[in-house]
Amino acid sequence: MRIVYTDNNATTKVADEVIEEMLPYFGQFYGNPSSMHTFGDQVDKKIKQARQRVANFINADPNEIIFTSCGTESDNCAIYSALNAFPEKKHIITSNVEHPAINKLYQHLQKKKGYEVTFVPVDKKGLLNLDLLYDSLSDNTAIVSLMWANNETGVLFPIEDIAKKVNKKGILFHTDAVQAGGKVPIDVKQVGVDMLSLSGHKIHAPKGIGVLYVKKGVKFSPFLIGGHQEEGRRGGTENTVSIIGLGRACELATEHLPVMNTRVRELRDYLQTRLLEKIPCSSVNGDLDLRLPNTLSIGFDAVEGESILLLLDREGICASSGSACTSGSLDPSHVLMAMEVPFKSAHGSIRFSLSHYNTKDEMDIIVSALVPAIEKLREMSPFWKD
Amino acid sequence: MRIVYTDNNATTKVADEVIEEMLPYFGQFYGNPSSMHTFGDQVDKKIKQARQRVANFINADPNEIIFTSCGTESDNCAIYSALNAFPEKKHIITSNVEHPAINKLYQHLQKKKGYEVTFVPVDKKGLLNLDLLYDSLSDNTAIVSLMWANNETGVLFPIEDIAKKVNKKGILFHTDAVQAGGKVPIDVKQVGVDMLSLSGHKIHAPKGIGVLYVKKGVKFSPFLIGGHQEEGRRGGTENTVSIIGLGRACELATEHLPVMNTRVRELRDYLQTRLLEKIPCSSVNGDLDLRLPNTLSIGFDAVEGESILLLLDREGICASSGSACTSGSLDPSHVLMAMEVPFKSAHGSIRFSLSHYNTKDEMDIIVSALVPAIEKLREMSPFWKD
Amino acid sequence: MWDYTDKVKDHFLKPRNVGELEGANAVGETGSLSCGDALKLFLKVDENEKIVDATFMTFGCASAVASSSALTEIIKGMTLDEASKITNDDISDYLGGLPKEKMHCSVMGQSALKKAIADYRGIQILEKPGEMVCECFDVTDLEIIEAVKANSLETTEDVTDYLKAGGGCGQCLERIEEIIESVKAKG
Amino acid sequence: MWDYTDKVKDHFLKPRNVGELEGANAVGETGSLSCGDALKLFLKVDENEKIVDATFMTFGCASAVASSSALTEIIKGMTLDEASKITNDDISDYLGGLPKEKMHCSVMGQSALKKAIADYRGIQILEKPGEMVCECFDVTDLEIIEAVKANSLETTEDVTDYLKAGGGCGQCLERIEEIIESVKAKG
Ligand SMILES: Cc1ncc(COP(=O)(O)O)c(C=O)c1O
Ligand SMILES: Cc1ncc(COP(=O)(O)O)c(C=O)c1O
Ligand code: FES
Ligand code: FES
Repeated sequence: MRIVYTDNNATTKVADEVIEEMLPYFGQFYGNPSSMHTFGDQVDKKIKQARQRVANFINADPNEIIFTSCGTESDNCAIYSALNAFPEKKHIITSNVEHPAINKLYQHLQKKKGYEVTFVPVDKKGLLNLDLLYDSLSDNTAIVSLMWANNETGVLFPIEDIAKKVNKKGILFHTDAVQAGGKVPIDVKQVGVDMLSLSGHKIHAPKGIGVLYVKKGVKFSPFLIGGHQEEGRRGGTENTVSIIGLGRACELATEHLPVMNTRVRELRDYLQTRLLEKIPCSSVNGDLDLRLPNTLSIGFDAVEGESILLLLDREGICASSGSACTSGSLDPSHVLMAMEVPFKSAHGSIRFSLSHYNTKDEMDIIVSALVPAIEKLREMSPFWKD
Repeated sequence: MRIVYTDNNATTKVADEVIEEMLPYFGQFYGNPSSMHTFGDQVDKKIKQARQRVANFINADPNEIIFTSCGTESDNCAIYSALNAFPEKKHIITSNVEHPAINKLYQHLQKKKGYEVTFVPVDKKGLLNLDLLYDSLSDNTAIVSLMWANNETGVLFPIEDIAKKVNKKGILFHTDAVQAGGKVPIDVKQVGVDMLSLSGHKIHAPKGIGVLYVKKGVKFSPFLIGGHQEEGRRGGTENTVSIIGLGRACELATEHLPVMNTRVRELRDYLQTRLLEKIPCSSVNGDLDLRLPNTLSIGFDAVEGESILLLLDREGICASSGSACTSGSLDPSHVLMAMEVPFKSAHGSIRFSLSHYNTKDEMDIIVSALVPAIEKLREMSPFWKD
Repeated sequence: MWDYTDKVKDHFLKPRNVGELEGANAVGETGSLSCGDALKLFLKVDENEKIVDATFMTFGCASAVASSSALTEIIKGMTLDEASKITNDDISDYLGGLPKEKMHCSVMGQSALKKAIADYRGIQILEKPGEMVCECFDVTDLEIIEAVKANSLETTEDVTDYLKAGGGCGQCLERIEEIIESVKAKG
Repeated sequence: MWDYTDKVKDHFLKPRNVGELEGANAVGETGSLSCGDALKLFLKVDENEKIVDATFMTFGCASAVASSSALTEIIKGMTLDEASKITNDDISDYLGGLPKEKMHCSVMGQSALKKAIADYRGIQILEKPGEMVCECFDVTDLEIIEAVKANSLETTEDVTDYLKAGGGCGQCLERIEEIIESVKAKG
């Protein structure tokens, strides 16, 4: 069956160019980059190249790039590093719509480690309450962590403005840019964040590789303790193949950025317009403008997300409801709840997230499949006629 | 140039069979295993298969297997989990010849977190002082972590006996089996350890994938906090491709285990005999019997390791001095120092570590290259004539 | 993703007996919009207390739909006495099993049926007191506290053995552990 | 692995002036077996204090051998006064640069030369007091403490700017930071 893949915020296809770049490093150039022989050294050189490519992608210096095993590790590492840098500070700040890699970690720190946590709320459009954020900054604040783009709705936070204000108070600022990478331009020098997380598998590199950018001069303490890899900032033999792949993926992401903002955005807008037109009682979640160009979160009243997804699945269409991480839970996504999306449409919210591989044709397939699916489910819903 | 790769304790070639198994999961079946669509679900099924294969490899149950990003993460995770399980216990035990993933972590816990640490010493053959180990067990001990096989010398610790004694006192026992995997049989049910670490890239899977085995019933707390992956025991999107590769590598490792103990052991012994014969004032580090079949650590008086390695490198021979992790340091490996190997031969110690890909022919190439190299260096050494 | 049996898939894609039932003389409702799962069961019961027709309307996931559909098929033709013995396991068995994360869907079916029967007989069912802890098996905190005290239960596994609670999706295990510990703390 | 220049590789693989020098009238030794690096420098100095021949014996890594070899080439033909001005940078420059982790090898050359000259002139060189902190640049804890106090240095970067210490392999940075903090603590 033809697959229509519109779940790119969950994960992406590894690009052919990336596979090609990686392949020789499995069975042919498999040396350990730390080794005292040319065979390992050539891998080390290739990793240096990859580090430079990743640095270029976000306008950082290569030695500001630490390779990690995923976005989650980057996020965890950033927060723990900040807490170690300021052991006397016991207050930390984030939003109430973060990915579990930050949200669950903050909850853990609150419940088990005695930290005072401010979860800054968002409004109905998913935009951050900046007044509350700035009011909560204090001398006791160790770190502020806010996502650049929301994985479920695509809503963007004004990271550059926030970074300036937070830095002015001498407080560390981290941003989870896992969903922003490859979709909006990132320039760390301009934005001035202290730390920034990326994940490879959201930008057509493999799963299981991440990046933590740490600004020069920001005190850092390692999360994984072991060998001297990553200049002593992360123990563990380097994931050479994936690092090399990520380097190439970053180059490609830069190339494709204009396409994201034009063709992909048009596709998303086309899909959005058609669905709103054809399906009554449907509504877009999140601000329409301050939003990633590839993401559409749309709620359908009186029906439930899993059922919709399974009907789409039968037509080969891949999408998601809430984040790919919510499993077994009956609660609708914490992001939509934070935005006070009514239960009626929150439960029936579907996220379509596109990439440059998508076509208009595919958008039409989605519309044709979704219209009867929603109809069918509404027919059996006790809440539809109300 | 022909490469003679005898640095398999540093890292290994990814087996062709493993590459073949992995390849379709980059660009073809790239779905997220957590997704609500068949496209992601087929990856989930493949990961289940891999988990079963890894479990079979060490005779565990699949739900006792947690995939991590490397051996170092497995080690760190095991120790932190134990400390979280017993927050009131402030004493931890290990040996003085562990890999930095344990050694540096214990030092960190000692220096920065107020833990009392017992580093149980080894004797001149690298064998653990069991009396001192057992004497140091106390009600205050949170965890004992001891490596199954030493990465530099290949010396084996009697893990089964130790696990029994430690368990009898109700103390958690972790073993770093990163170097044991694929070289000696591992049966967790028989050995009875609570936690055990493995790393993929030592057994012909890619770098950047590890395993932490956690015995059913052992209280566990996650190290990486985030999504619900690995049944809530490790956040972060699964490194699908490498997990799938690791599953296959575990099958292959089981197949090759007999070869390790026969042909590979014979090659190692042949190399050892020839070198001792041809090069005066050379000596093997570590117990000759209680040793991995693939490892030879051999010291040459009055010469320095890096110089030897570079001369070997010119002949395409890959080996290592100390661990691949010691970089920039003038100190000889902490393992050889702990064994009280005299400086005279410690600095000139080289580790050859074989795999089933090696041939007798290659052993002869090593001997022919090493004999004149040592001679040349000794001629210019101020310590040779003494 | 869930491993749904072919039976579950079939009942989800082609649900039997969907819609309001004209002339229904017994209705049972359970769940709510906020829960993400809701079922409205309609029965037509004849003078011999035999269920001559049954339909449903469901809001929820695939297994909620399939469980509802299965339930109506199972009970059609039964007397109310027979139907009142139907348990969630019967529904799950009929479908060839449900993923453990989805056991609560069959519980929902059982609960709607109980309410419909009570509705017919004019009995009022009291809401269980306490706070819901295990949605999968419909167990409240008060029930858990009682069981823990009465049987000196020590672990979440003990609680699951006694009450089923926690034996489904596992979402409630942390809460169960908290309850055990608070009971222990109070001695 | 180190990025050695072709010059370093060449001097490692084909070292010039290896061996004991017959008739040497000045010898300088530095390093030791335990250090992992040691150099013995032999000079033949004529009546005009001109170095007419120089050889070395080295135990150590490739850059130690190359630095020694380079040193002998540099100083042959120099007067002792000229030679005494040779610094580790001159050795490193001659080789087209050394990896920062290996700067200490050139320092070792400079130090052996100083000792050989002192040997010829019959001067005794006192061991520097204190404990070695930075092997790369031969800096002791006492020197660092003094610099930190005198100039109110705050960070390891400050120390590196003043004393070079820490600007090589970086192994000593942690120790330098400890020293700064202990000075600060004592006020
Ligand atoms: C004994 C031992 N433990 C742990 C590790 C760490 O494994 P990794 O490099 O996968 O983090 C290694 C190898 O590097 C090792 O030899
Ligand atoms: C915003 C955000 N942060 C963090 C992550 C975690 O990244 P990873 O899955 O690589 O750990 C994700 C995606 O899963 C994400 O969308
Ligand atoms: S809520 Fe699912 S097992 Fe209790
Ligand atoms: S010891 Fe290398 S820079 Fe100080």
